[in-house]
Amino acid sequence: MATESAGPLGREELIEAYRVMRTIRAFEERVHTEFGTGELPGAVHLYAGQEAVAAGVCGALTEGDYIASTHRGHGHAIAKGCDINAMMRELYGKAGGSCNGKGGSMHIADFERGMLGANGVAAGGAPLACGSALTAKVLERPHVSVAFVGDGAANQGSFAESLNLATVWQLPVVFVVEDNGYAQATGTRYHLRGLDVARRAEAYGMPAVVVDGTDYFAVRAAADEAVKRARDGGGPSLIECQAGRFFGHMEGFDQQGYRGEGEVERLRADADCLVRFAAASALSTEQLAEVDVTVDAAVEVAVADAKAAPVPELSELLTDVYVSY
Amino acid sequence: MATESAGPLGREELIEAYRVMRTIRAFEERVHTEFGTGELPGAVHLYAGQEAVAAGVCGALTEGDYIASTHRGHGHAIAKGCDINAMMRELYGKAGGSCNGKGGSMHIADFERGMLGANGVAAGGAPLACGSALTAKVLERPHVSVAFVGDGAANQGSFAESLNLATVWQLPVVFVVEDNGYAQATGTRYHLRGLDVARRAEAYGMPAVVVDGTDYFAVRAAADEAVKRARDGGGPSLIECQAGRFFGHMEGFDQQGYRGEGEVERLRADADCLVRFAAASALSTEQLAEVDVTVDAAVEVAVADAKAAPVPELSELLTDVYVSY
Amino acid sequence: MTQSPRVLSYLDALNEALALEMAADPSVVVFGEDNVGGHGCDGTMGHAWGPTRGLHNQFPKQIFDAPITEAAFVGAAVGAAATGLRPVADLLFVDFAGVCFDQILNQAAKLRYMVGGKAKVPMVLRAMWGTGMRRGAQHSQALYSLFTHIPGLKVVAPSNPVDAKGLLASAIQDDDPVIFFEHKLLYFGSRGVVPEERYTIPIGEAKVVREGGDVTIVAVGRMVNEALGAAEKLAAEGIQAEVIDPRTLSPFDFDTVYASVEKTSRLVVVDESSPRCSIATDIAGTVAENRFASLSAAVRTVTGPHAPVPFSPVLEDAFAPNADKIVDAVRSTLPSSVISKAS
Amino acid sequence: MTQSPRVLSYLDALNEALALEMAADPSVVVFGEDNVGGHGCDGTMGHAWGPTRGLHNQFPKQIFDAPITEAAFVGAAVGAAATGLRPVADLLFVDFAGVCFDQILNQAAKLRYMVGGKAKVPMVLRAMWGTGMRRGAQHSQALYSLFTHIPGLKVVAPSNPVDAKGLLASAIQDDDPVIFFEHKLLYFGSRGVVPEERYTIPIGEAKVVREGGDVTIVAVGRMVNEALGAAEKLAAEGIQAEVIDPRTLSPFDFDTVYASVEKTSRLVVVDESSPRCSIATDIAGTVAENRFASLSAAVRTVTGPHAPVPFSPVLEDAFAPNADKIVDAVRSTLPSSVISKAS
Ligand SMILES: Cc1ncc(C[n+]2csc(CCOP(=O)(O)OP(=O)(O)O)c2C)c(N)n1
Ligand SMILES: Cc1ncc(C[n+]2csc(CCOP(=O)(O)OP(=O)(O)O)c2C)c(N)n1
Ligand SMILES: [Mg+2]
Ligand SMILES: [Mg+2]
Repeated sequence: MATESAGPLGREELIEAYRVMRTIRAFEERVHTEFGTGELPGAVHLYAGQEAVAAGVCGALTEGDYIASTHRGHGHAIAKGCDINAMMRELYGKAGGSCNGKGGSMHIADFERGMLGANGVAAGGAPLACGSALTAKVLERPHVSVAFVGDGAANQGSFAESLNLATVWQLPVVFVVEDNGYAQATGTRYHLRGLDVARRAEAYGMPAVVVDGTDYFAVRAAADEAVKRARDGGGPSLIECQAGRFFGHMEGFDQQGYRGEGEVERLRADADCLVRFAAASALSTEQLAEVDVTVDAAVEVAVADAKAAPVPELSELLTDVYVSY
Repeated sequence: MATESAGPLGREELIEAYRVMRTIRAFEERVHTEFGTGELPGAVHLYAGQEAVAAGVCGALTEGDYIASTHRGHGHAIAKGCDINAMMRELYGKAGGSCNGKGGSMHIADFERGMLGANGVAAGGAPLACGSALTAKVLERPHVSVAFVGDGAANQGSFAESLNLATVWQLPVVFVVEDNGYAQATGTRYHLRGLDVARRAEAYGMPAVVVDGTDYFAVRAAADEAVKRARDGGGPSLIECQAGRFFGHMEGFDQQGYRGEGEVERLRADADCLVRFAAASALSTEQLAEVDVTVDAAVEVAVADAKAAPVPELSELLTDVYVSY
Repeated sequence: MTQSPRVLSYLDALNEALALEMAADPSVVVFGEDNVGGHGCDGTMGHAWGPTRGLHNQFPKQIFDAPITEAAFVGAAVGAAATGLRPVADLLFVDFAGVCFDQILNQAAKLRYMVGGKAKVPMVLRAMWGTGMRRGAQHSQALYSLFTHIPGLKVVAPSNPVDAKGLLASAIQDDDPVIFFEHKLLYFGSRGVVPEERYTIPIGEAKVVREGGDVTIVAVGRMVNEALGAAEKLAAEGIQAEVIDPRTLSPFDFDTVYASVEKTSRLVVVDESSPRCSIATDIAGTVAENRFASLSAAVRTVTGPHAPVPFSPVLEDAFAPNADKIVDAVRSTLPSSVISKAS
Repeated sequence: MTQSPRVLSYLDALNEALALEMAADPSVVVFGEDNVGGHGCDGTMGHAWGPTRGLHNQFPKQIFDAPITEAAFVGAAVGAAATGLRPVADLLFVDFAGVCFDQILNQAAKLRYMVGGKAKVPMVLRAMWGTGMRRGAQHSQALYSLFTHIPGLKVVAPSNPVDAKGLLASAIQDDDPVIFFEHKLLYFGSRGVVPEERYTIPIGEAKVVREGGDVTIVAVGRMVNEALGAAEKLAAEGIQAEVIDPRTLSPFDFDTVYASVEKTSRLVVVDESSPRCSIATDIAGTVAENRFASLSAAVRTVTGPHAPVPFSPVLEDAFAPNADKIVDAVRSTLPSSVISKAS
């Protein structure tokens, strides 16, 4: 495991990293509250607790790089620079949403920012990221692709095939496995038999590391290395990040009774990536507080805007099926 | 790698092992000749060269055990005790074939002998073998299941998922990967990057070994161990067997131009499992010759019988779609 | 039954069927992701959400969780079925058939035929389907048309708790592979008096859920209720619609539809899926082939559009057919004299 | 063209289309298992068997082999298409769609819609289909009905070399995902005069391949030739059949079929796949809905049976429709007076 260290990041970068993580947290906590009122439709999977993974990985990327996300995609989208107003509108199914309201939480995308989309199918993003990596390779562009995959989704065949394809084609892709301990209510002790997914990647012939996913700096260091390798033509890598989720699998779905006694409380108390980051980053209380205020206000705006936004035109039902038909 | 040794097998067992391998060889060589005449229809993938794998693995099994096979399934079927007359009829699409002529080479099966079928889909047998292993486990029967999978098919997602499912459910199943160096014209150096599939199985949490697939005794020893483990409730294992195929990928399909200069000749000269077996087994020339004569005669009978057999009734087109509909 | 009638949800009716079949036959095994409901990291178990909730208490050896490996566990269901079990595998959303489609298309459906009848595959694949839950394009499909196209499969789609329980029992007892469609809006939205005892409803028998002489409406799954709603509205105009719930899509009880069309001479088919190569055009085309002479008007299909299912509630609500659209379709089959008389 | 006409096989026509499109656009990439034809263990390359044979010599950077990972490489085609390439992925047999069906159903088909039109997926998935090669149940299916059912996909199935070349070019240039069906018996069995230059044939346009006023026959892929054979036989009896090759199944050129049925008042649809929820019932049902008044007889479908494809040649030959069965179907649409007059 890489160890915690603020490393070579400058102050601006540190503040930006905190802003990203803090935005994800505020966004998710607020969505949780809003869902509770019954007004927010759909299947919403919250990312709170795992922020350092999205922020650490996307911190290593440029705007032209690609990410392919999961059903739990808000954090990845925010870290890749997606507009939270458009995202919030998307969650509410409103016009002006990231996908004009037609995708919802599970399909938020922003191709202009290299966010290829959340995905409703487990490991659905892995082959897509191989594809955007292929584009970069064939067109000789310097872009790297990242596929986020959950611990449970790592058992999907399409994920294993993607590891193989990426090594055979030597694609500039980084697989990021987010081990949050569960696939729905099923623990990794059962579905992975407690084993690291990283070992599988090695067996396919790519370098792989396991890092503490609540440690921004550890994630970032691993990502910097893997992204550099990919960008330099060194092929794929895998990073396995361990970080628990604070909420249930899906809003309104589970009571988390499958979790250990006090498990979530312990996570919030001892494994909060924001707290750990604040301590390790040596940013001042004022610097942090300034970000907090801006972020909270921005999320407030996003919610108000989304609620006030119009619903899509009914004609939207039939558009965008094809470019031409 | 396990080393060559006749080990603890008695003479009857040795003769039986030779009979099985010799039958496969004679069957395949003859099918090759018959295909050349243009009379034999269909997609026929010959097993010659890999006989020690089927024989060694199935030698470790009882009648009640199951095997799930591949598109290159004749050898597995013969080793599991299927009737070569019925098999040959099947190849010709005749009444009385293993599948009444409705399956063909790629679907030869014999459920009474635990042969769950060749399979036209790469790695198609792996999930099926997990299923028969589940049957044994749930009904508390002492049966073990074997899934044969080619090197190329080992890249299929369904195979990776089967490894995972077998470990999670601790199924009495043995995965046998037959590395014959190629998937069609694509070499393992390319599609596996020269890596052992065994490492993947270990990453999923099961014991795995690599053995020389032209060495009956090495295969048999590995199979005995893995089958015993499975039968004793110790869960799944994987055996990777390396043995080249003598013929092309499929009859009438390829000219083998993708193979190295003299590669096939070297295989036949230096890596013929029958020759190696004969030498290591210490069976006498007479004992071997007796088997040779019987086997050749049996194959002759099978071909004559198959050619003379009637085609299926036209009504068969519509039967066996369902038990009831 | 002399006791006061017992009302069950569609979800609980399915749960009861699973329990009764497991109790009656130890070779019935049930598995899928979170079918038990998790083996939490500290071993805590039993948080299933759907129709399998709580079953592990009674049947600890017959129900278990699977990792997210649909290709492996659906394929394992085929292998298990062919060797002595009666597996009931759970796909969760039918949309996930995509990741295990080979197991359905090429293994389950064809095994018996390919081996010349020398094996059978008594398995059930349960799956949630349909629009209305704001789940977006990858969690809202119907897809039964795909399975109906495939020889070797049986396809069942009950519209109410009584049928759900009886048809699931039949599916489990059936010797062929059955894809069992559970409309997610019916889980809690459909309730009915369900007999407590074990019973079956035959696969392949449609049900005339409302009699009428003017037009035949065939509707699938949740659309049965919409069709009944349409029939009410039409009745107010003096138009008597006969509503048929096929219940099973493969085999399909065309005889019941034919008999109705011979009486009414008009056919409207209501199907929540997209139109092309759908169950709607299938029924329309087959009736036009085999009962052309009975038809006095063009057949009408009422389906979702040729589009994925949108997320936004306002758009999703416009996707599926509803009673009003059905009423319009019925009107279009009637001579204008009848309609003007009615309105 | 002033030179003597050049005859190409269907297979070579496809090869030429791939070459011309790769040459014209460096973002066109071609991959699949053995599309180059192997990286032999000593590095020997280039033993592709099918339409991609030899292309790596001219386009070493644009064509490459994939391991047996259809889910990964078809999914990669989606991701590549959405980010700037025009991938042409090769499934080999369409039956293998089973192992990557999610990539087709839930990713390729839906991506554009799910993101509100902010991406496009210009990819082609090539696949061999059809009966006749004695390949058994898992290598002989049609399956185009499944893809036609799925909104977001285009489905093309040319019946001859000229169309094959022009439609493959269109498919590659098209901005939507196209499933491209190549009938394996046509590869060598269908030859024709094919222009050397780069050209396209529009997706979505049917072709009237034979004119006639008595009955409309719509036939798909290899069945076009059988339909033409039937038309010859019928012509000998004085019955003039109009034969339509839809060429594209989604979008479907219903207008051309409607126009023909308005003229002939009779429709026979010929489809090599199984009947339920097929392109055959789709066309039959849609015509019965939209041109009921034009029909003077029941629509007729001529399809394979509701069964997997058997291996045994004698059984396989009985599976697919042929000219005789089409003739019978046509006769059944005609008034008995016409038939008795004719025979
Ligand atoms: C192929 C497939 N199977 C099942 C599901 C249903 N499902 C949605 S999320 C989920 C659990 C995923 O677990 P994990 O990958 O660990 O991600 P996490 O939810 O923990 O972020 C499941 C089973 C799905 N979306 N896709
Ligand atoms: C899912 C799938 N993809 C592609 C094929 C086509 N195919 C048949 S055999 C074969 C090569 C298999 O190679 P391997 O697994 O090494 O077995 P071998 O032929 O060497 O015995 C391929 C690609 C298939 N049958 N199934
Ligand atoms: Mg997880
Ligand atoms: Mg091989």
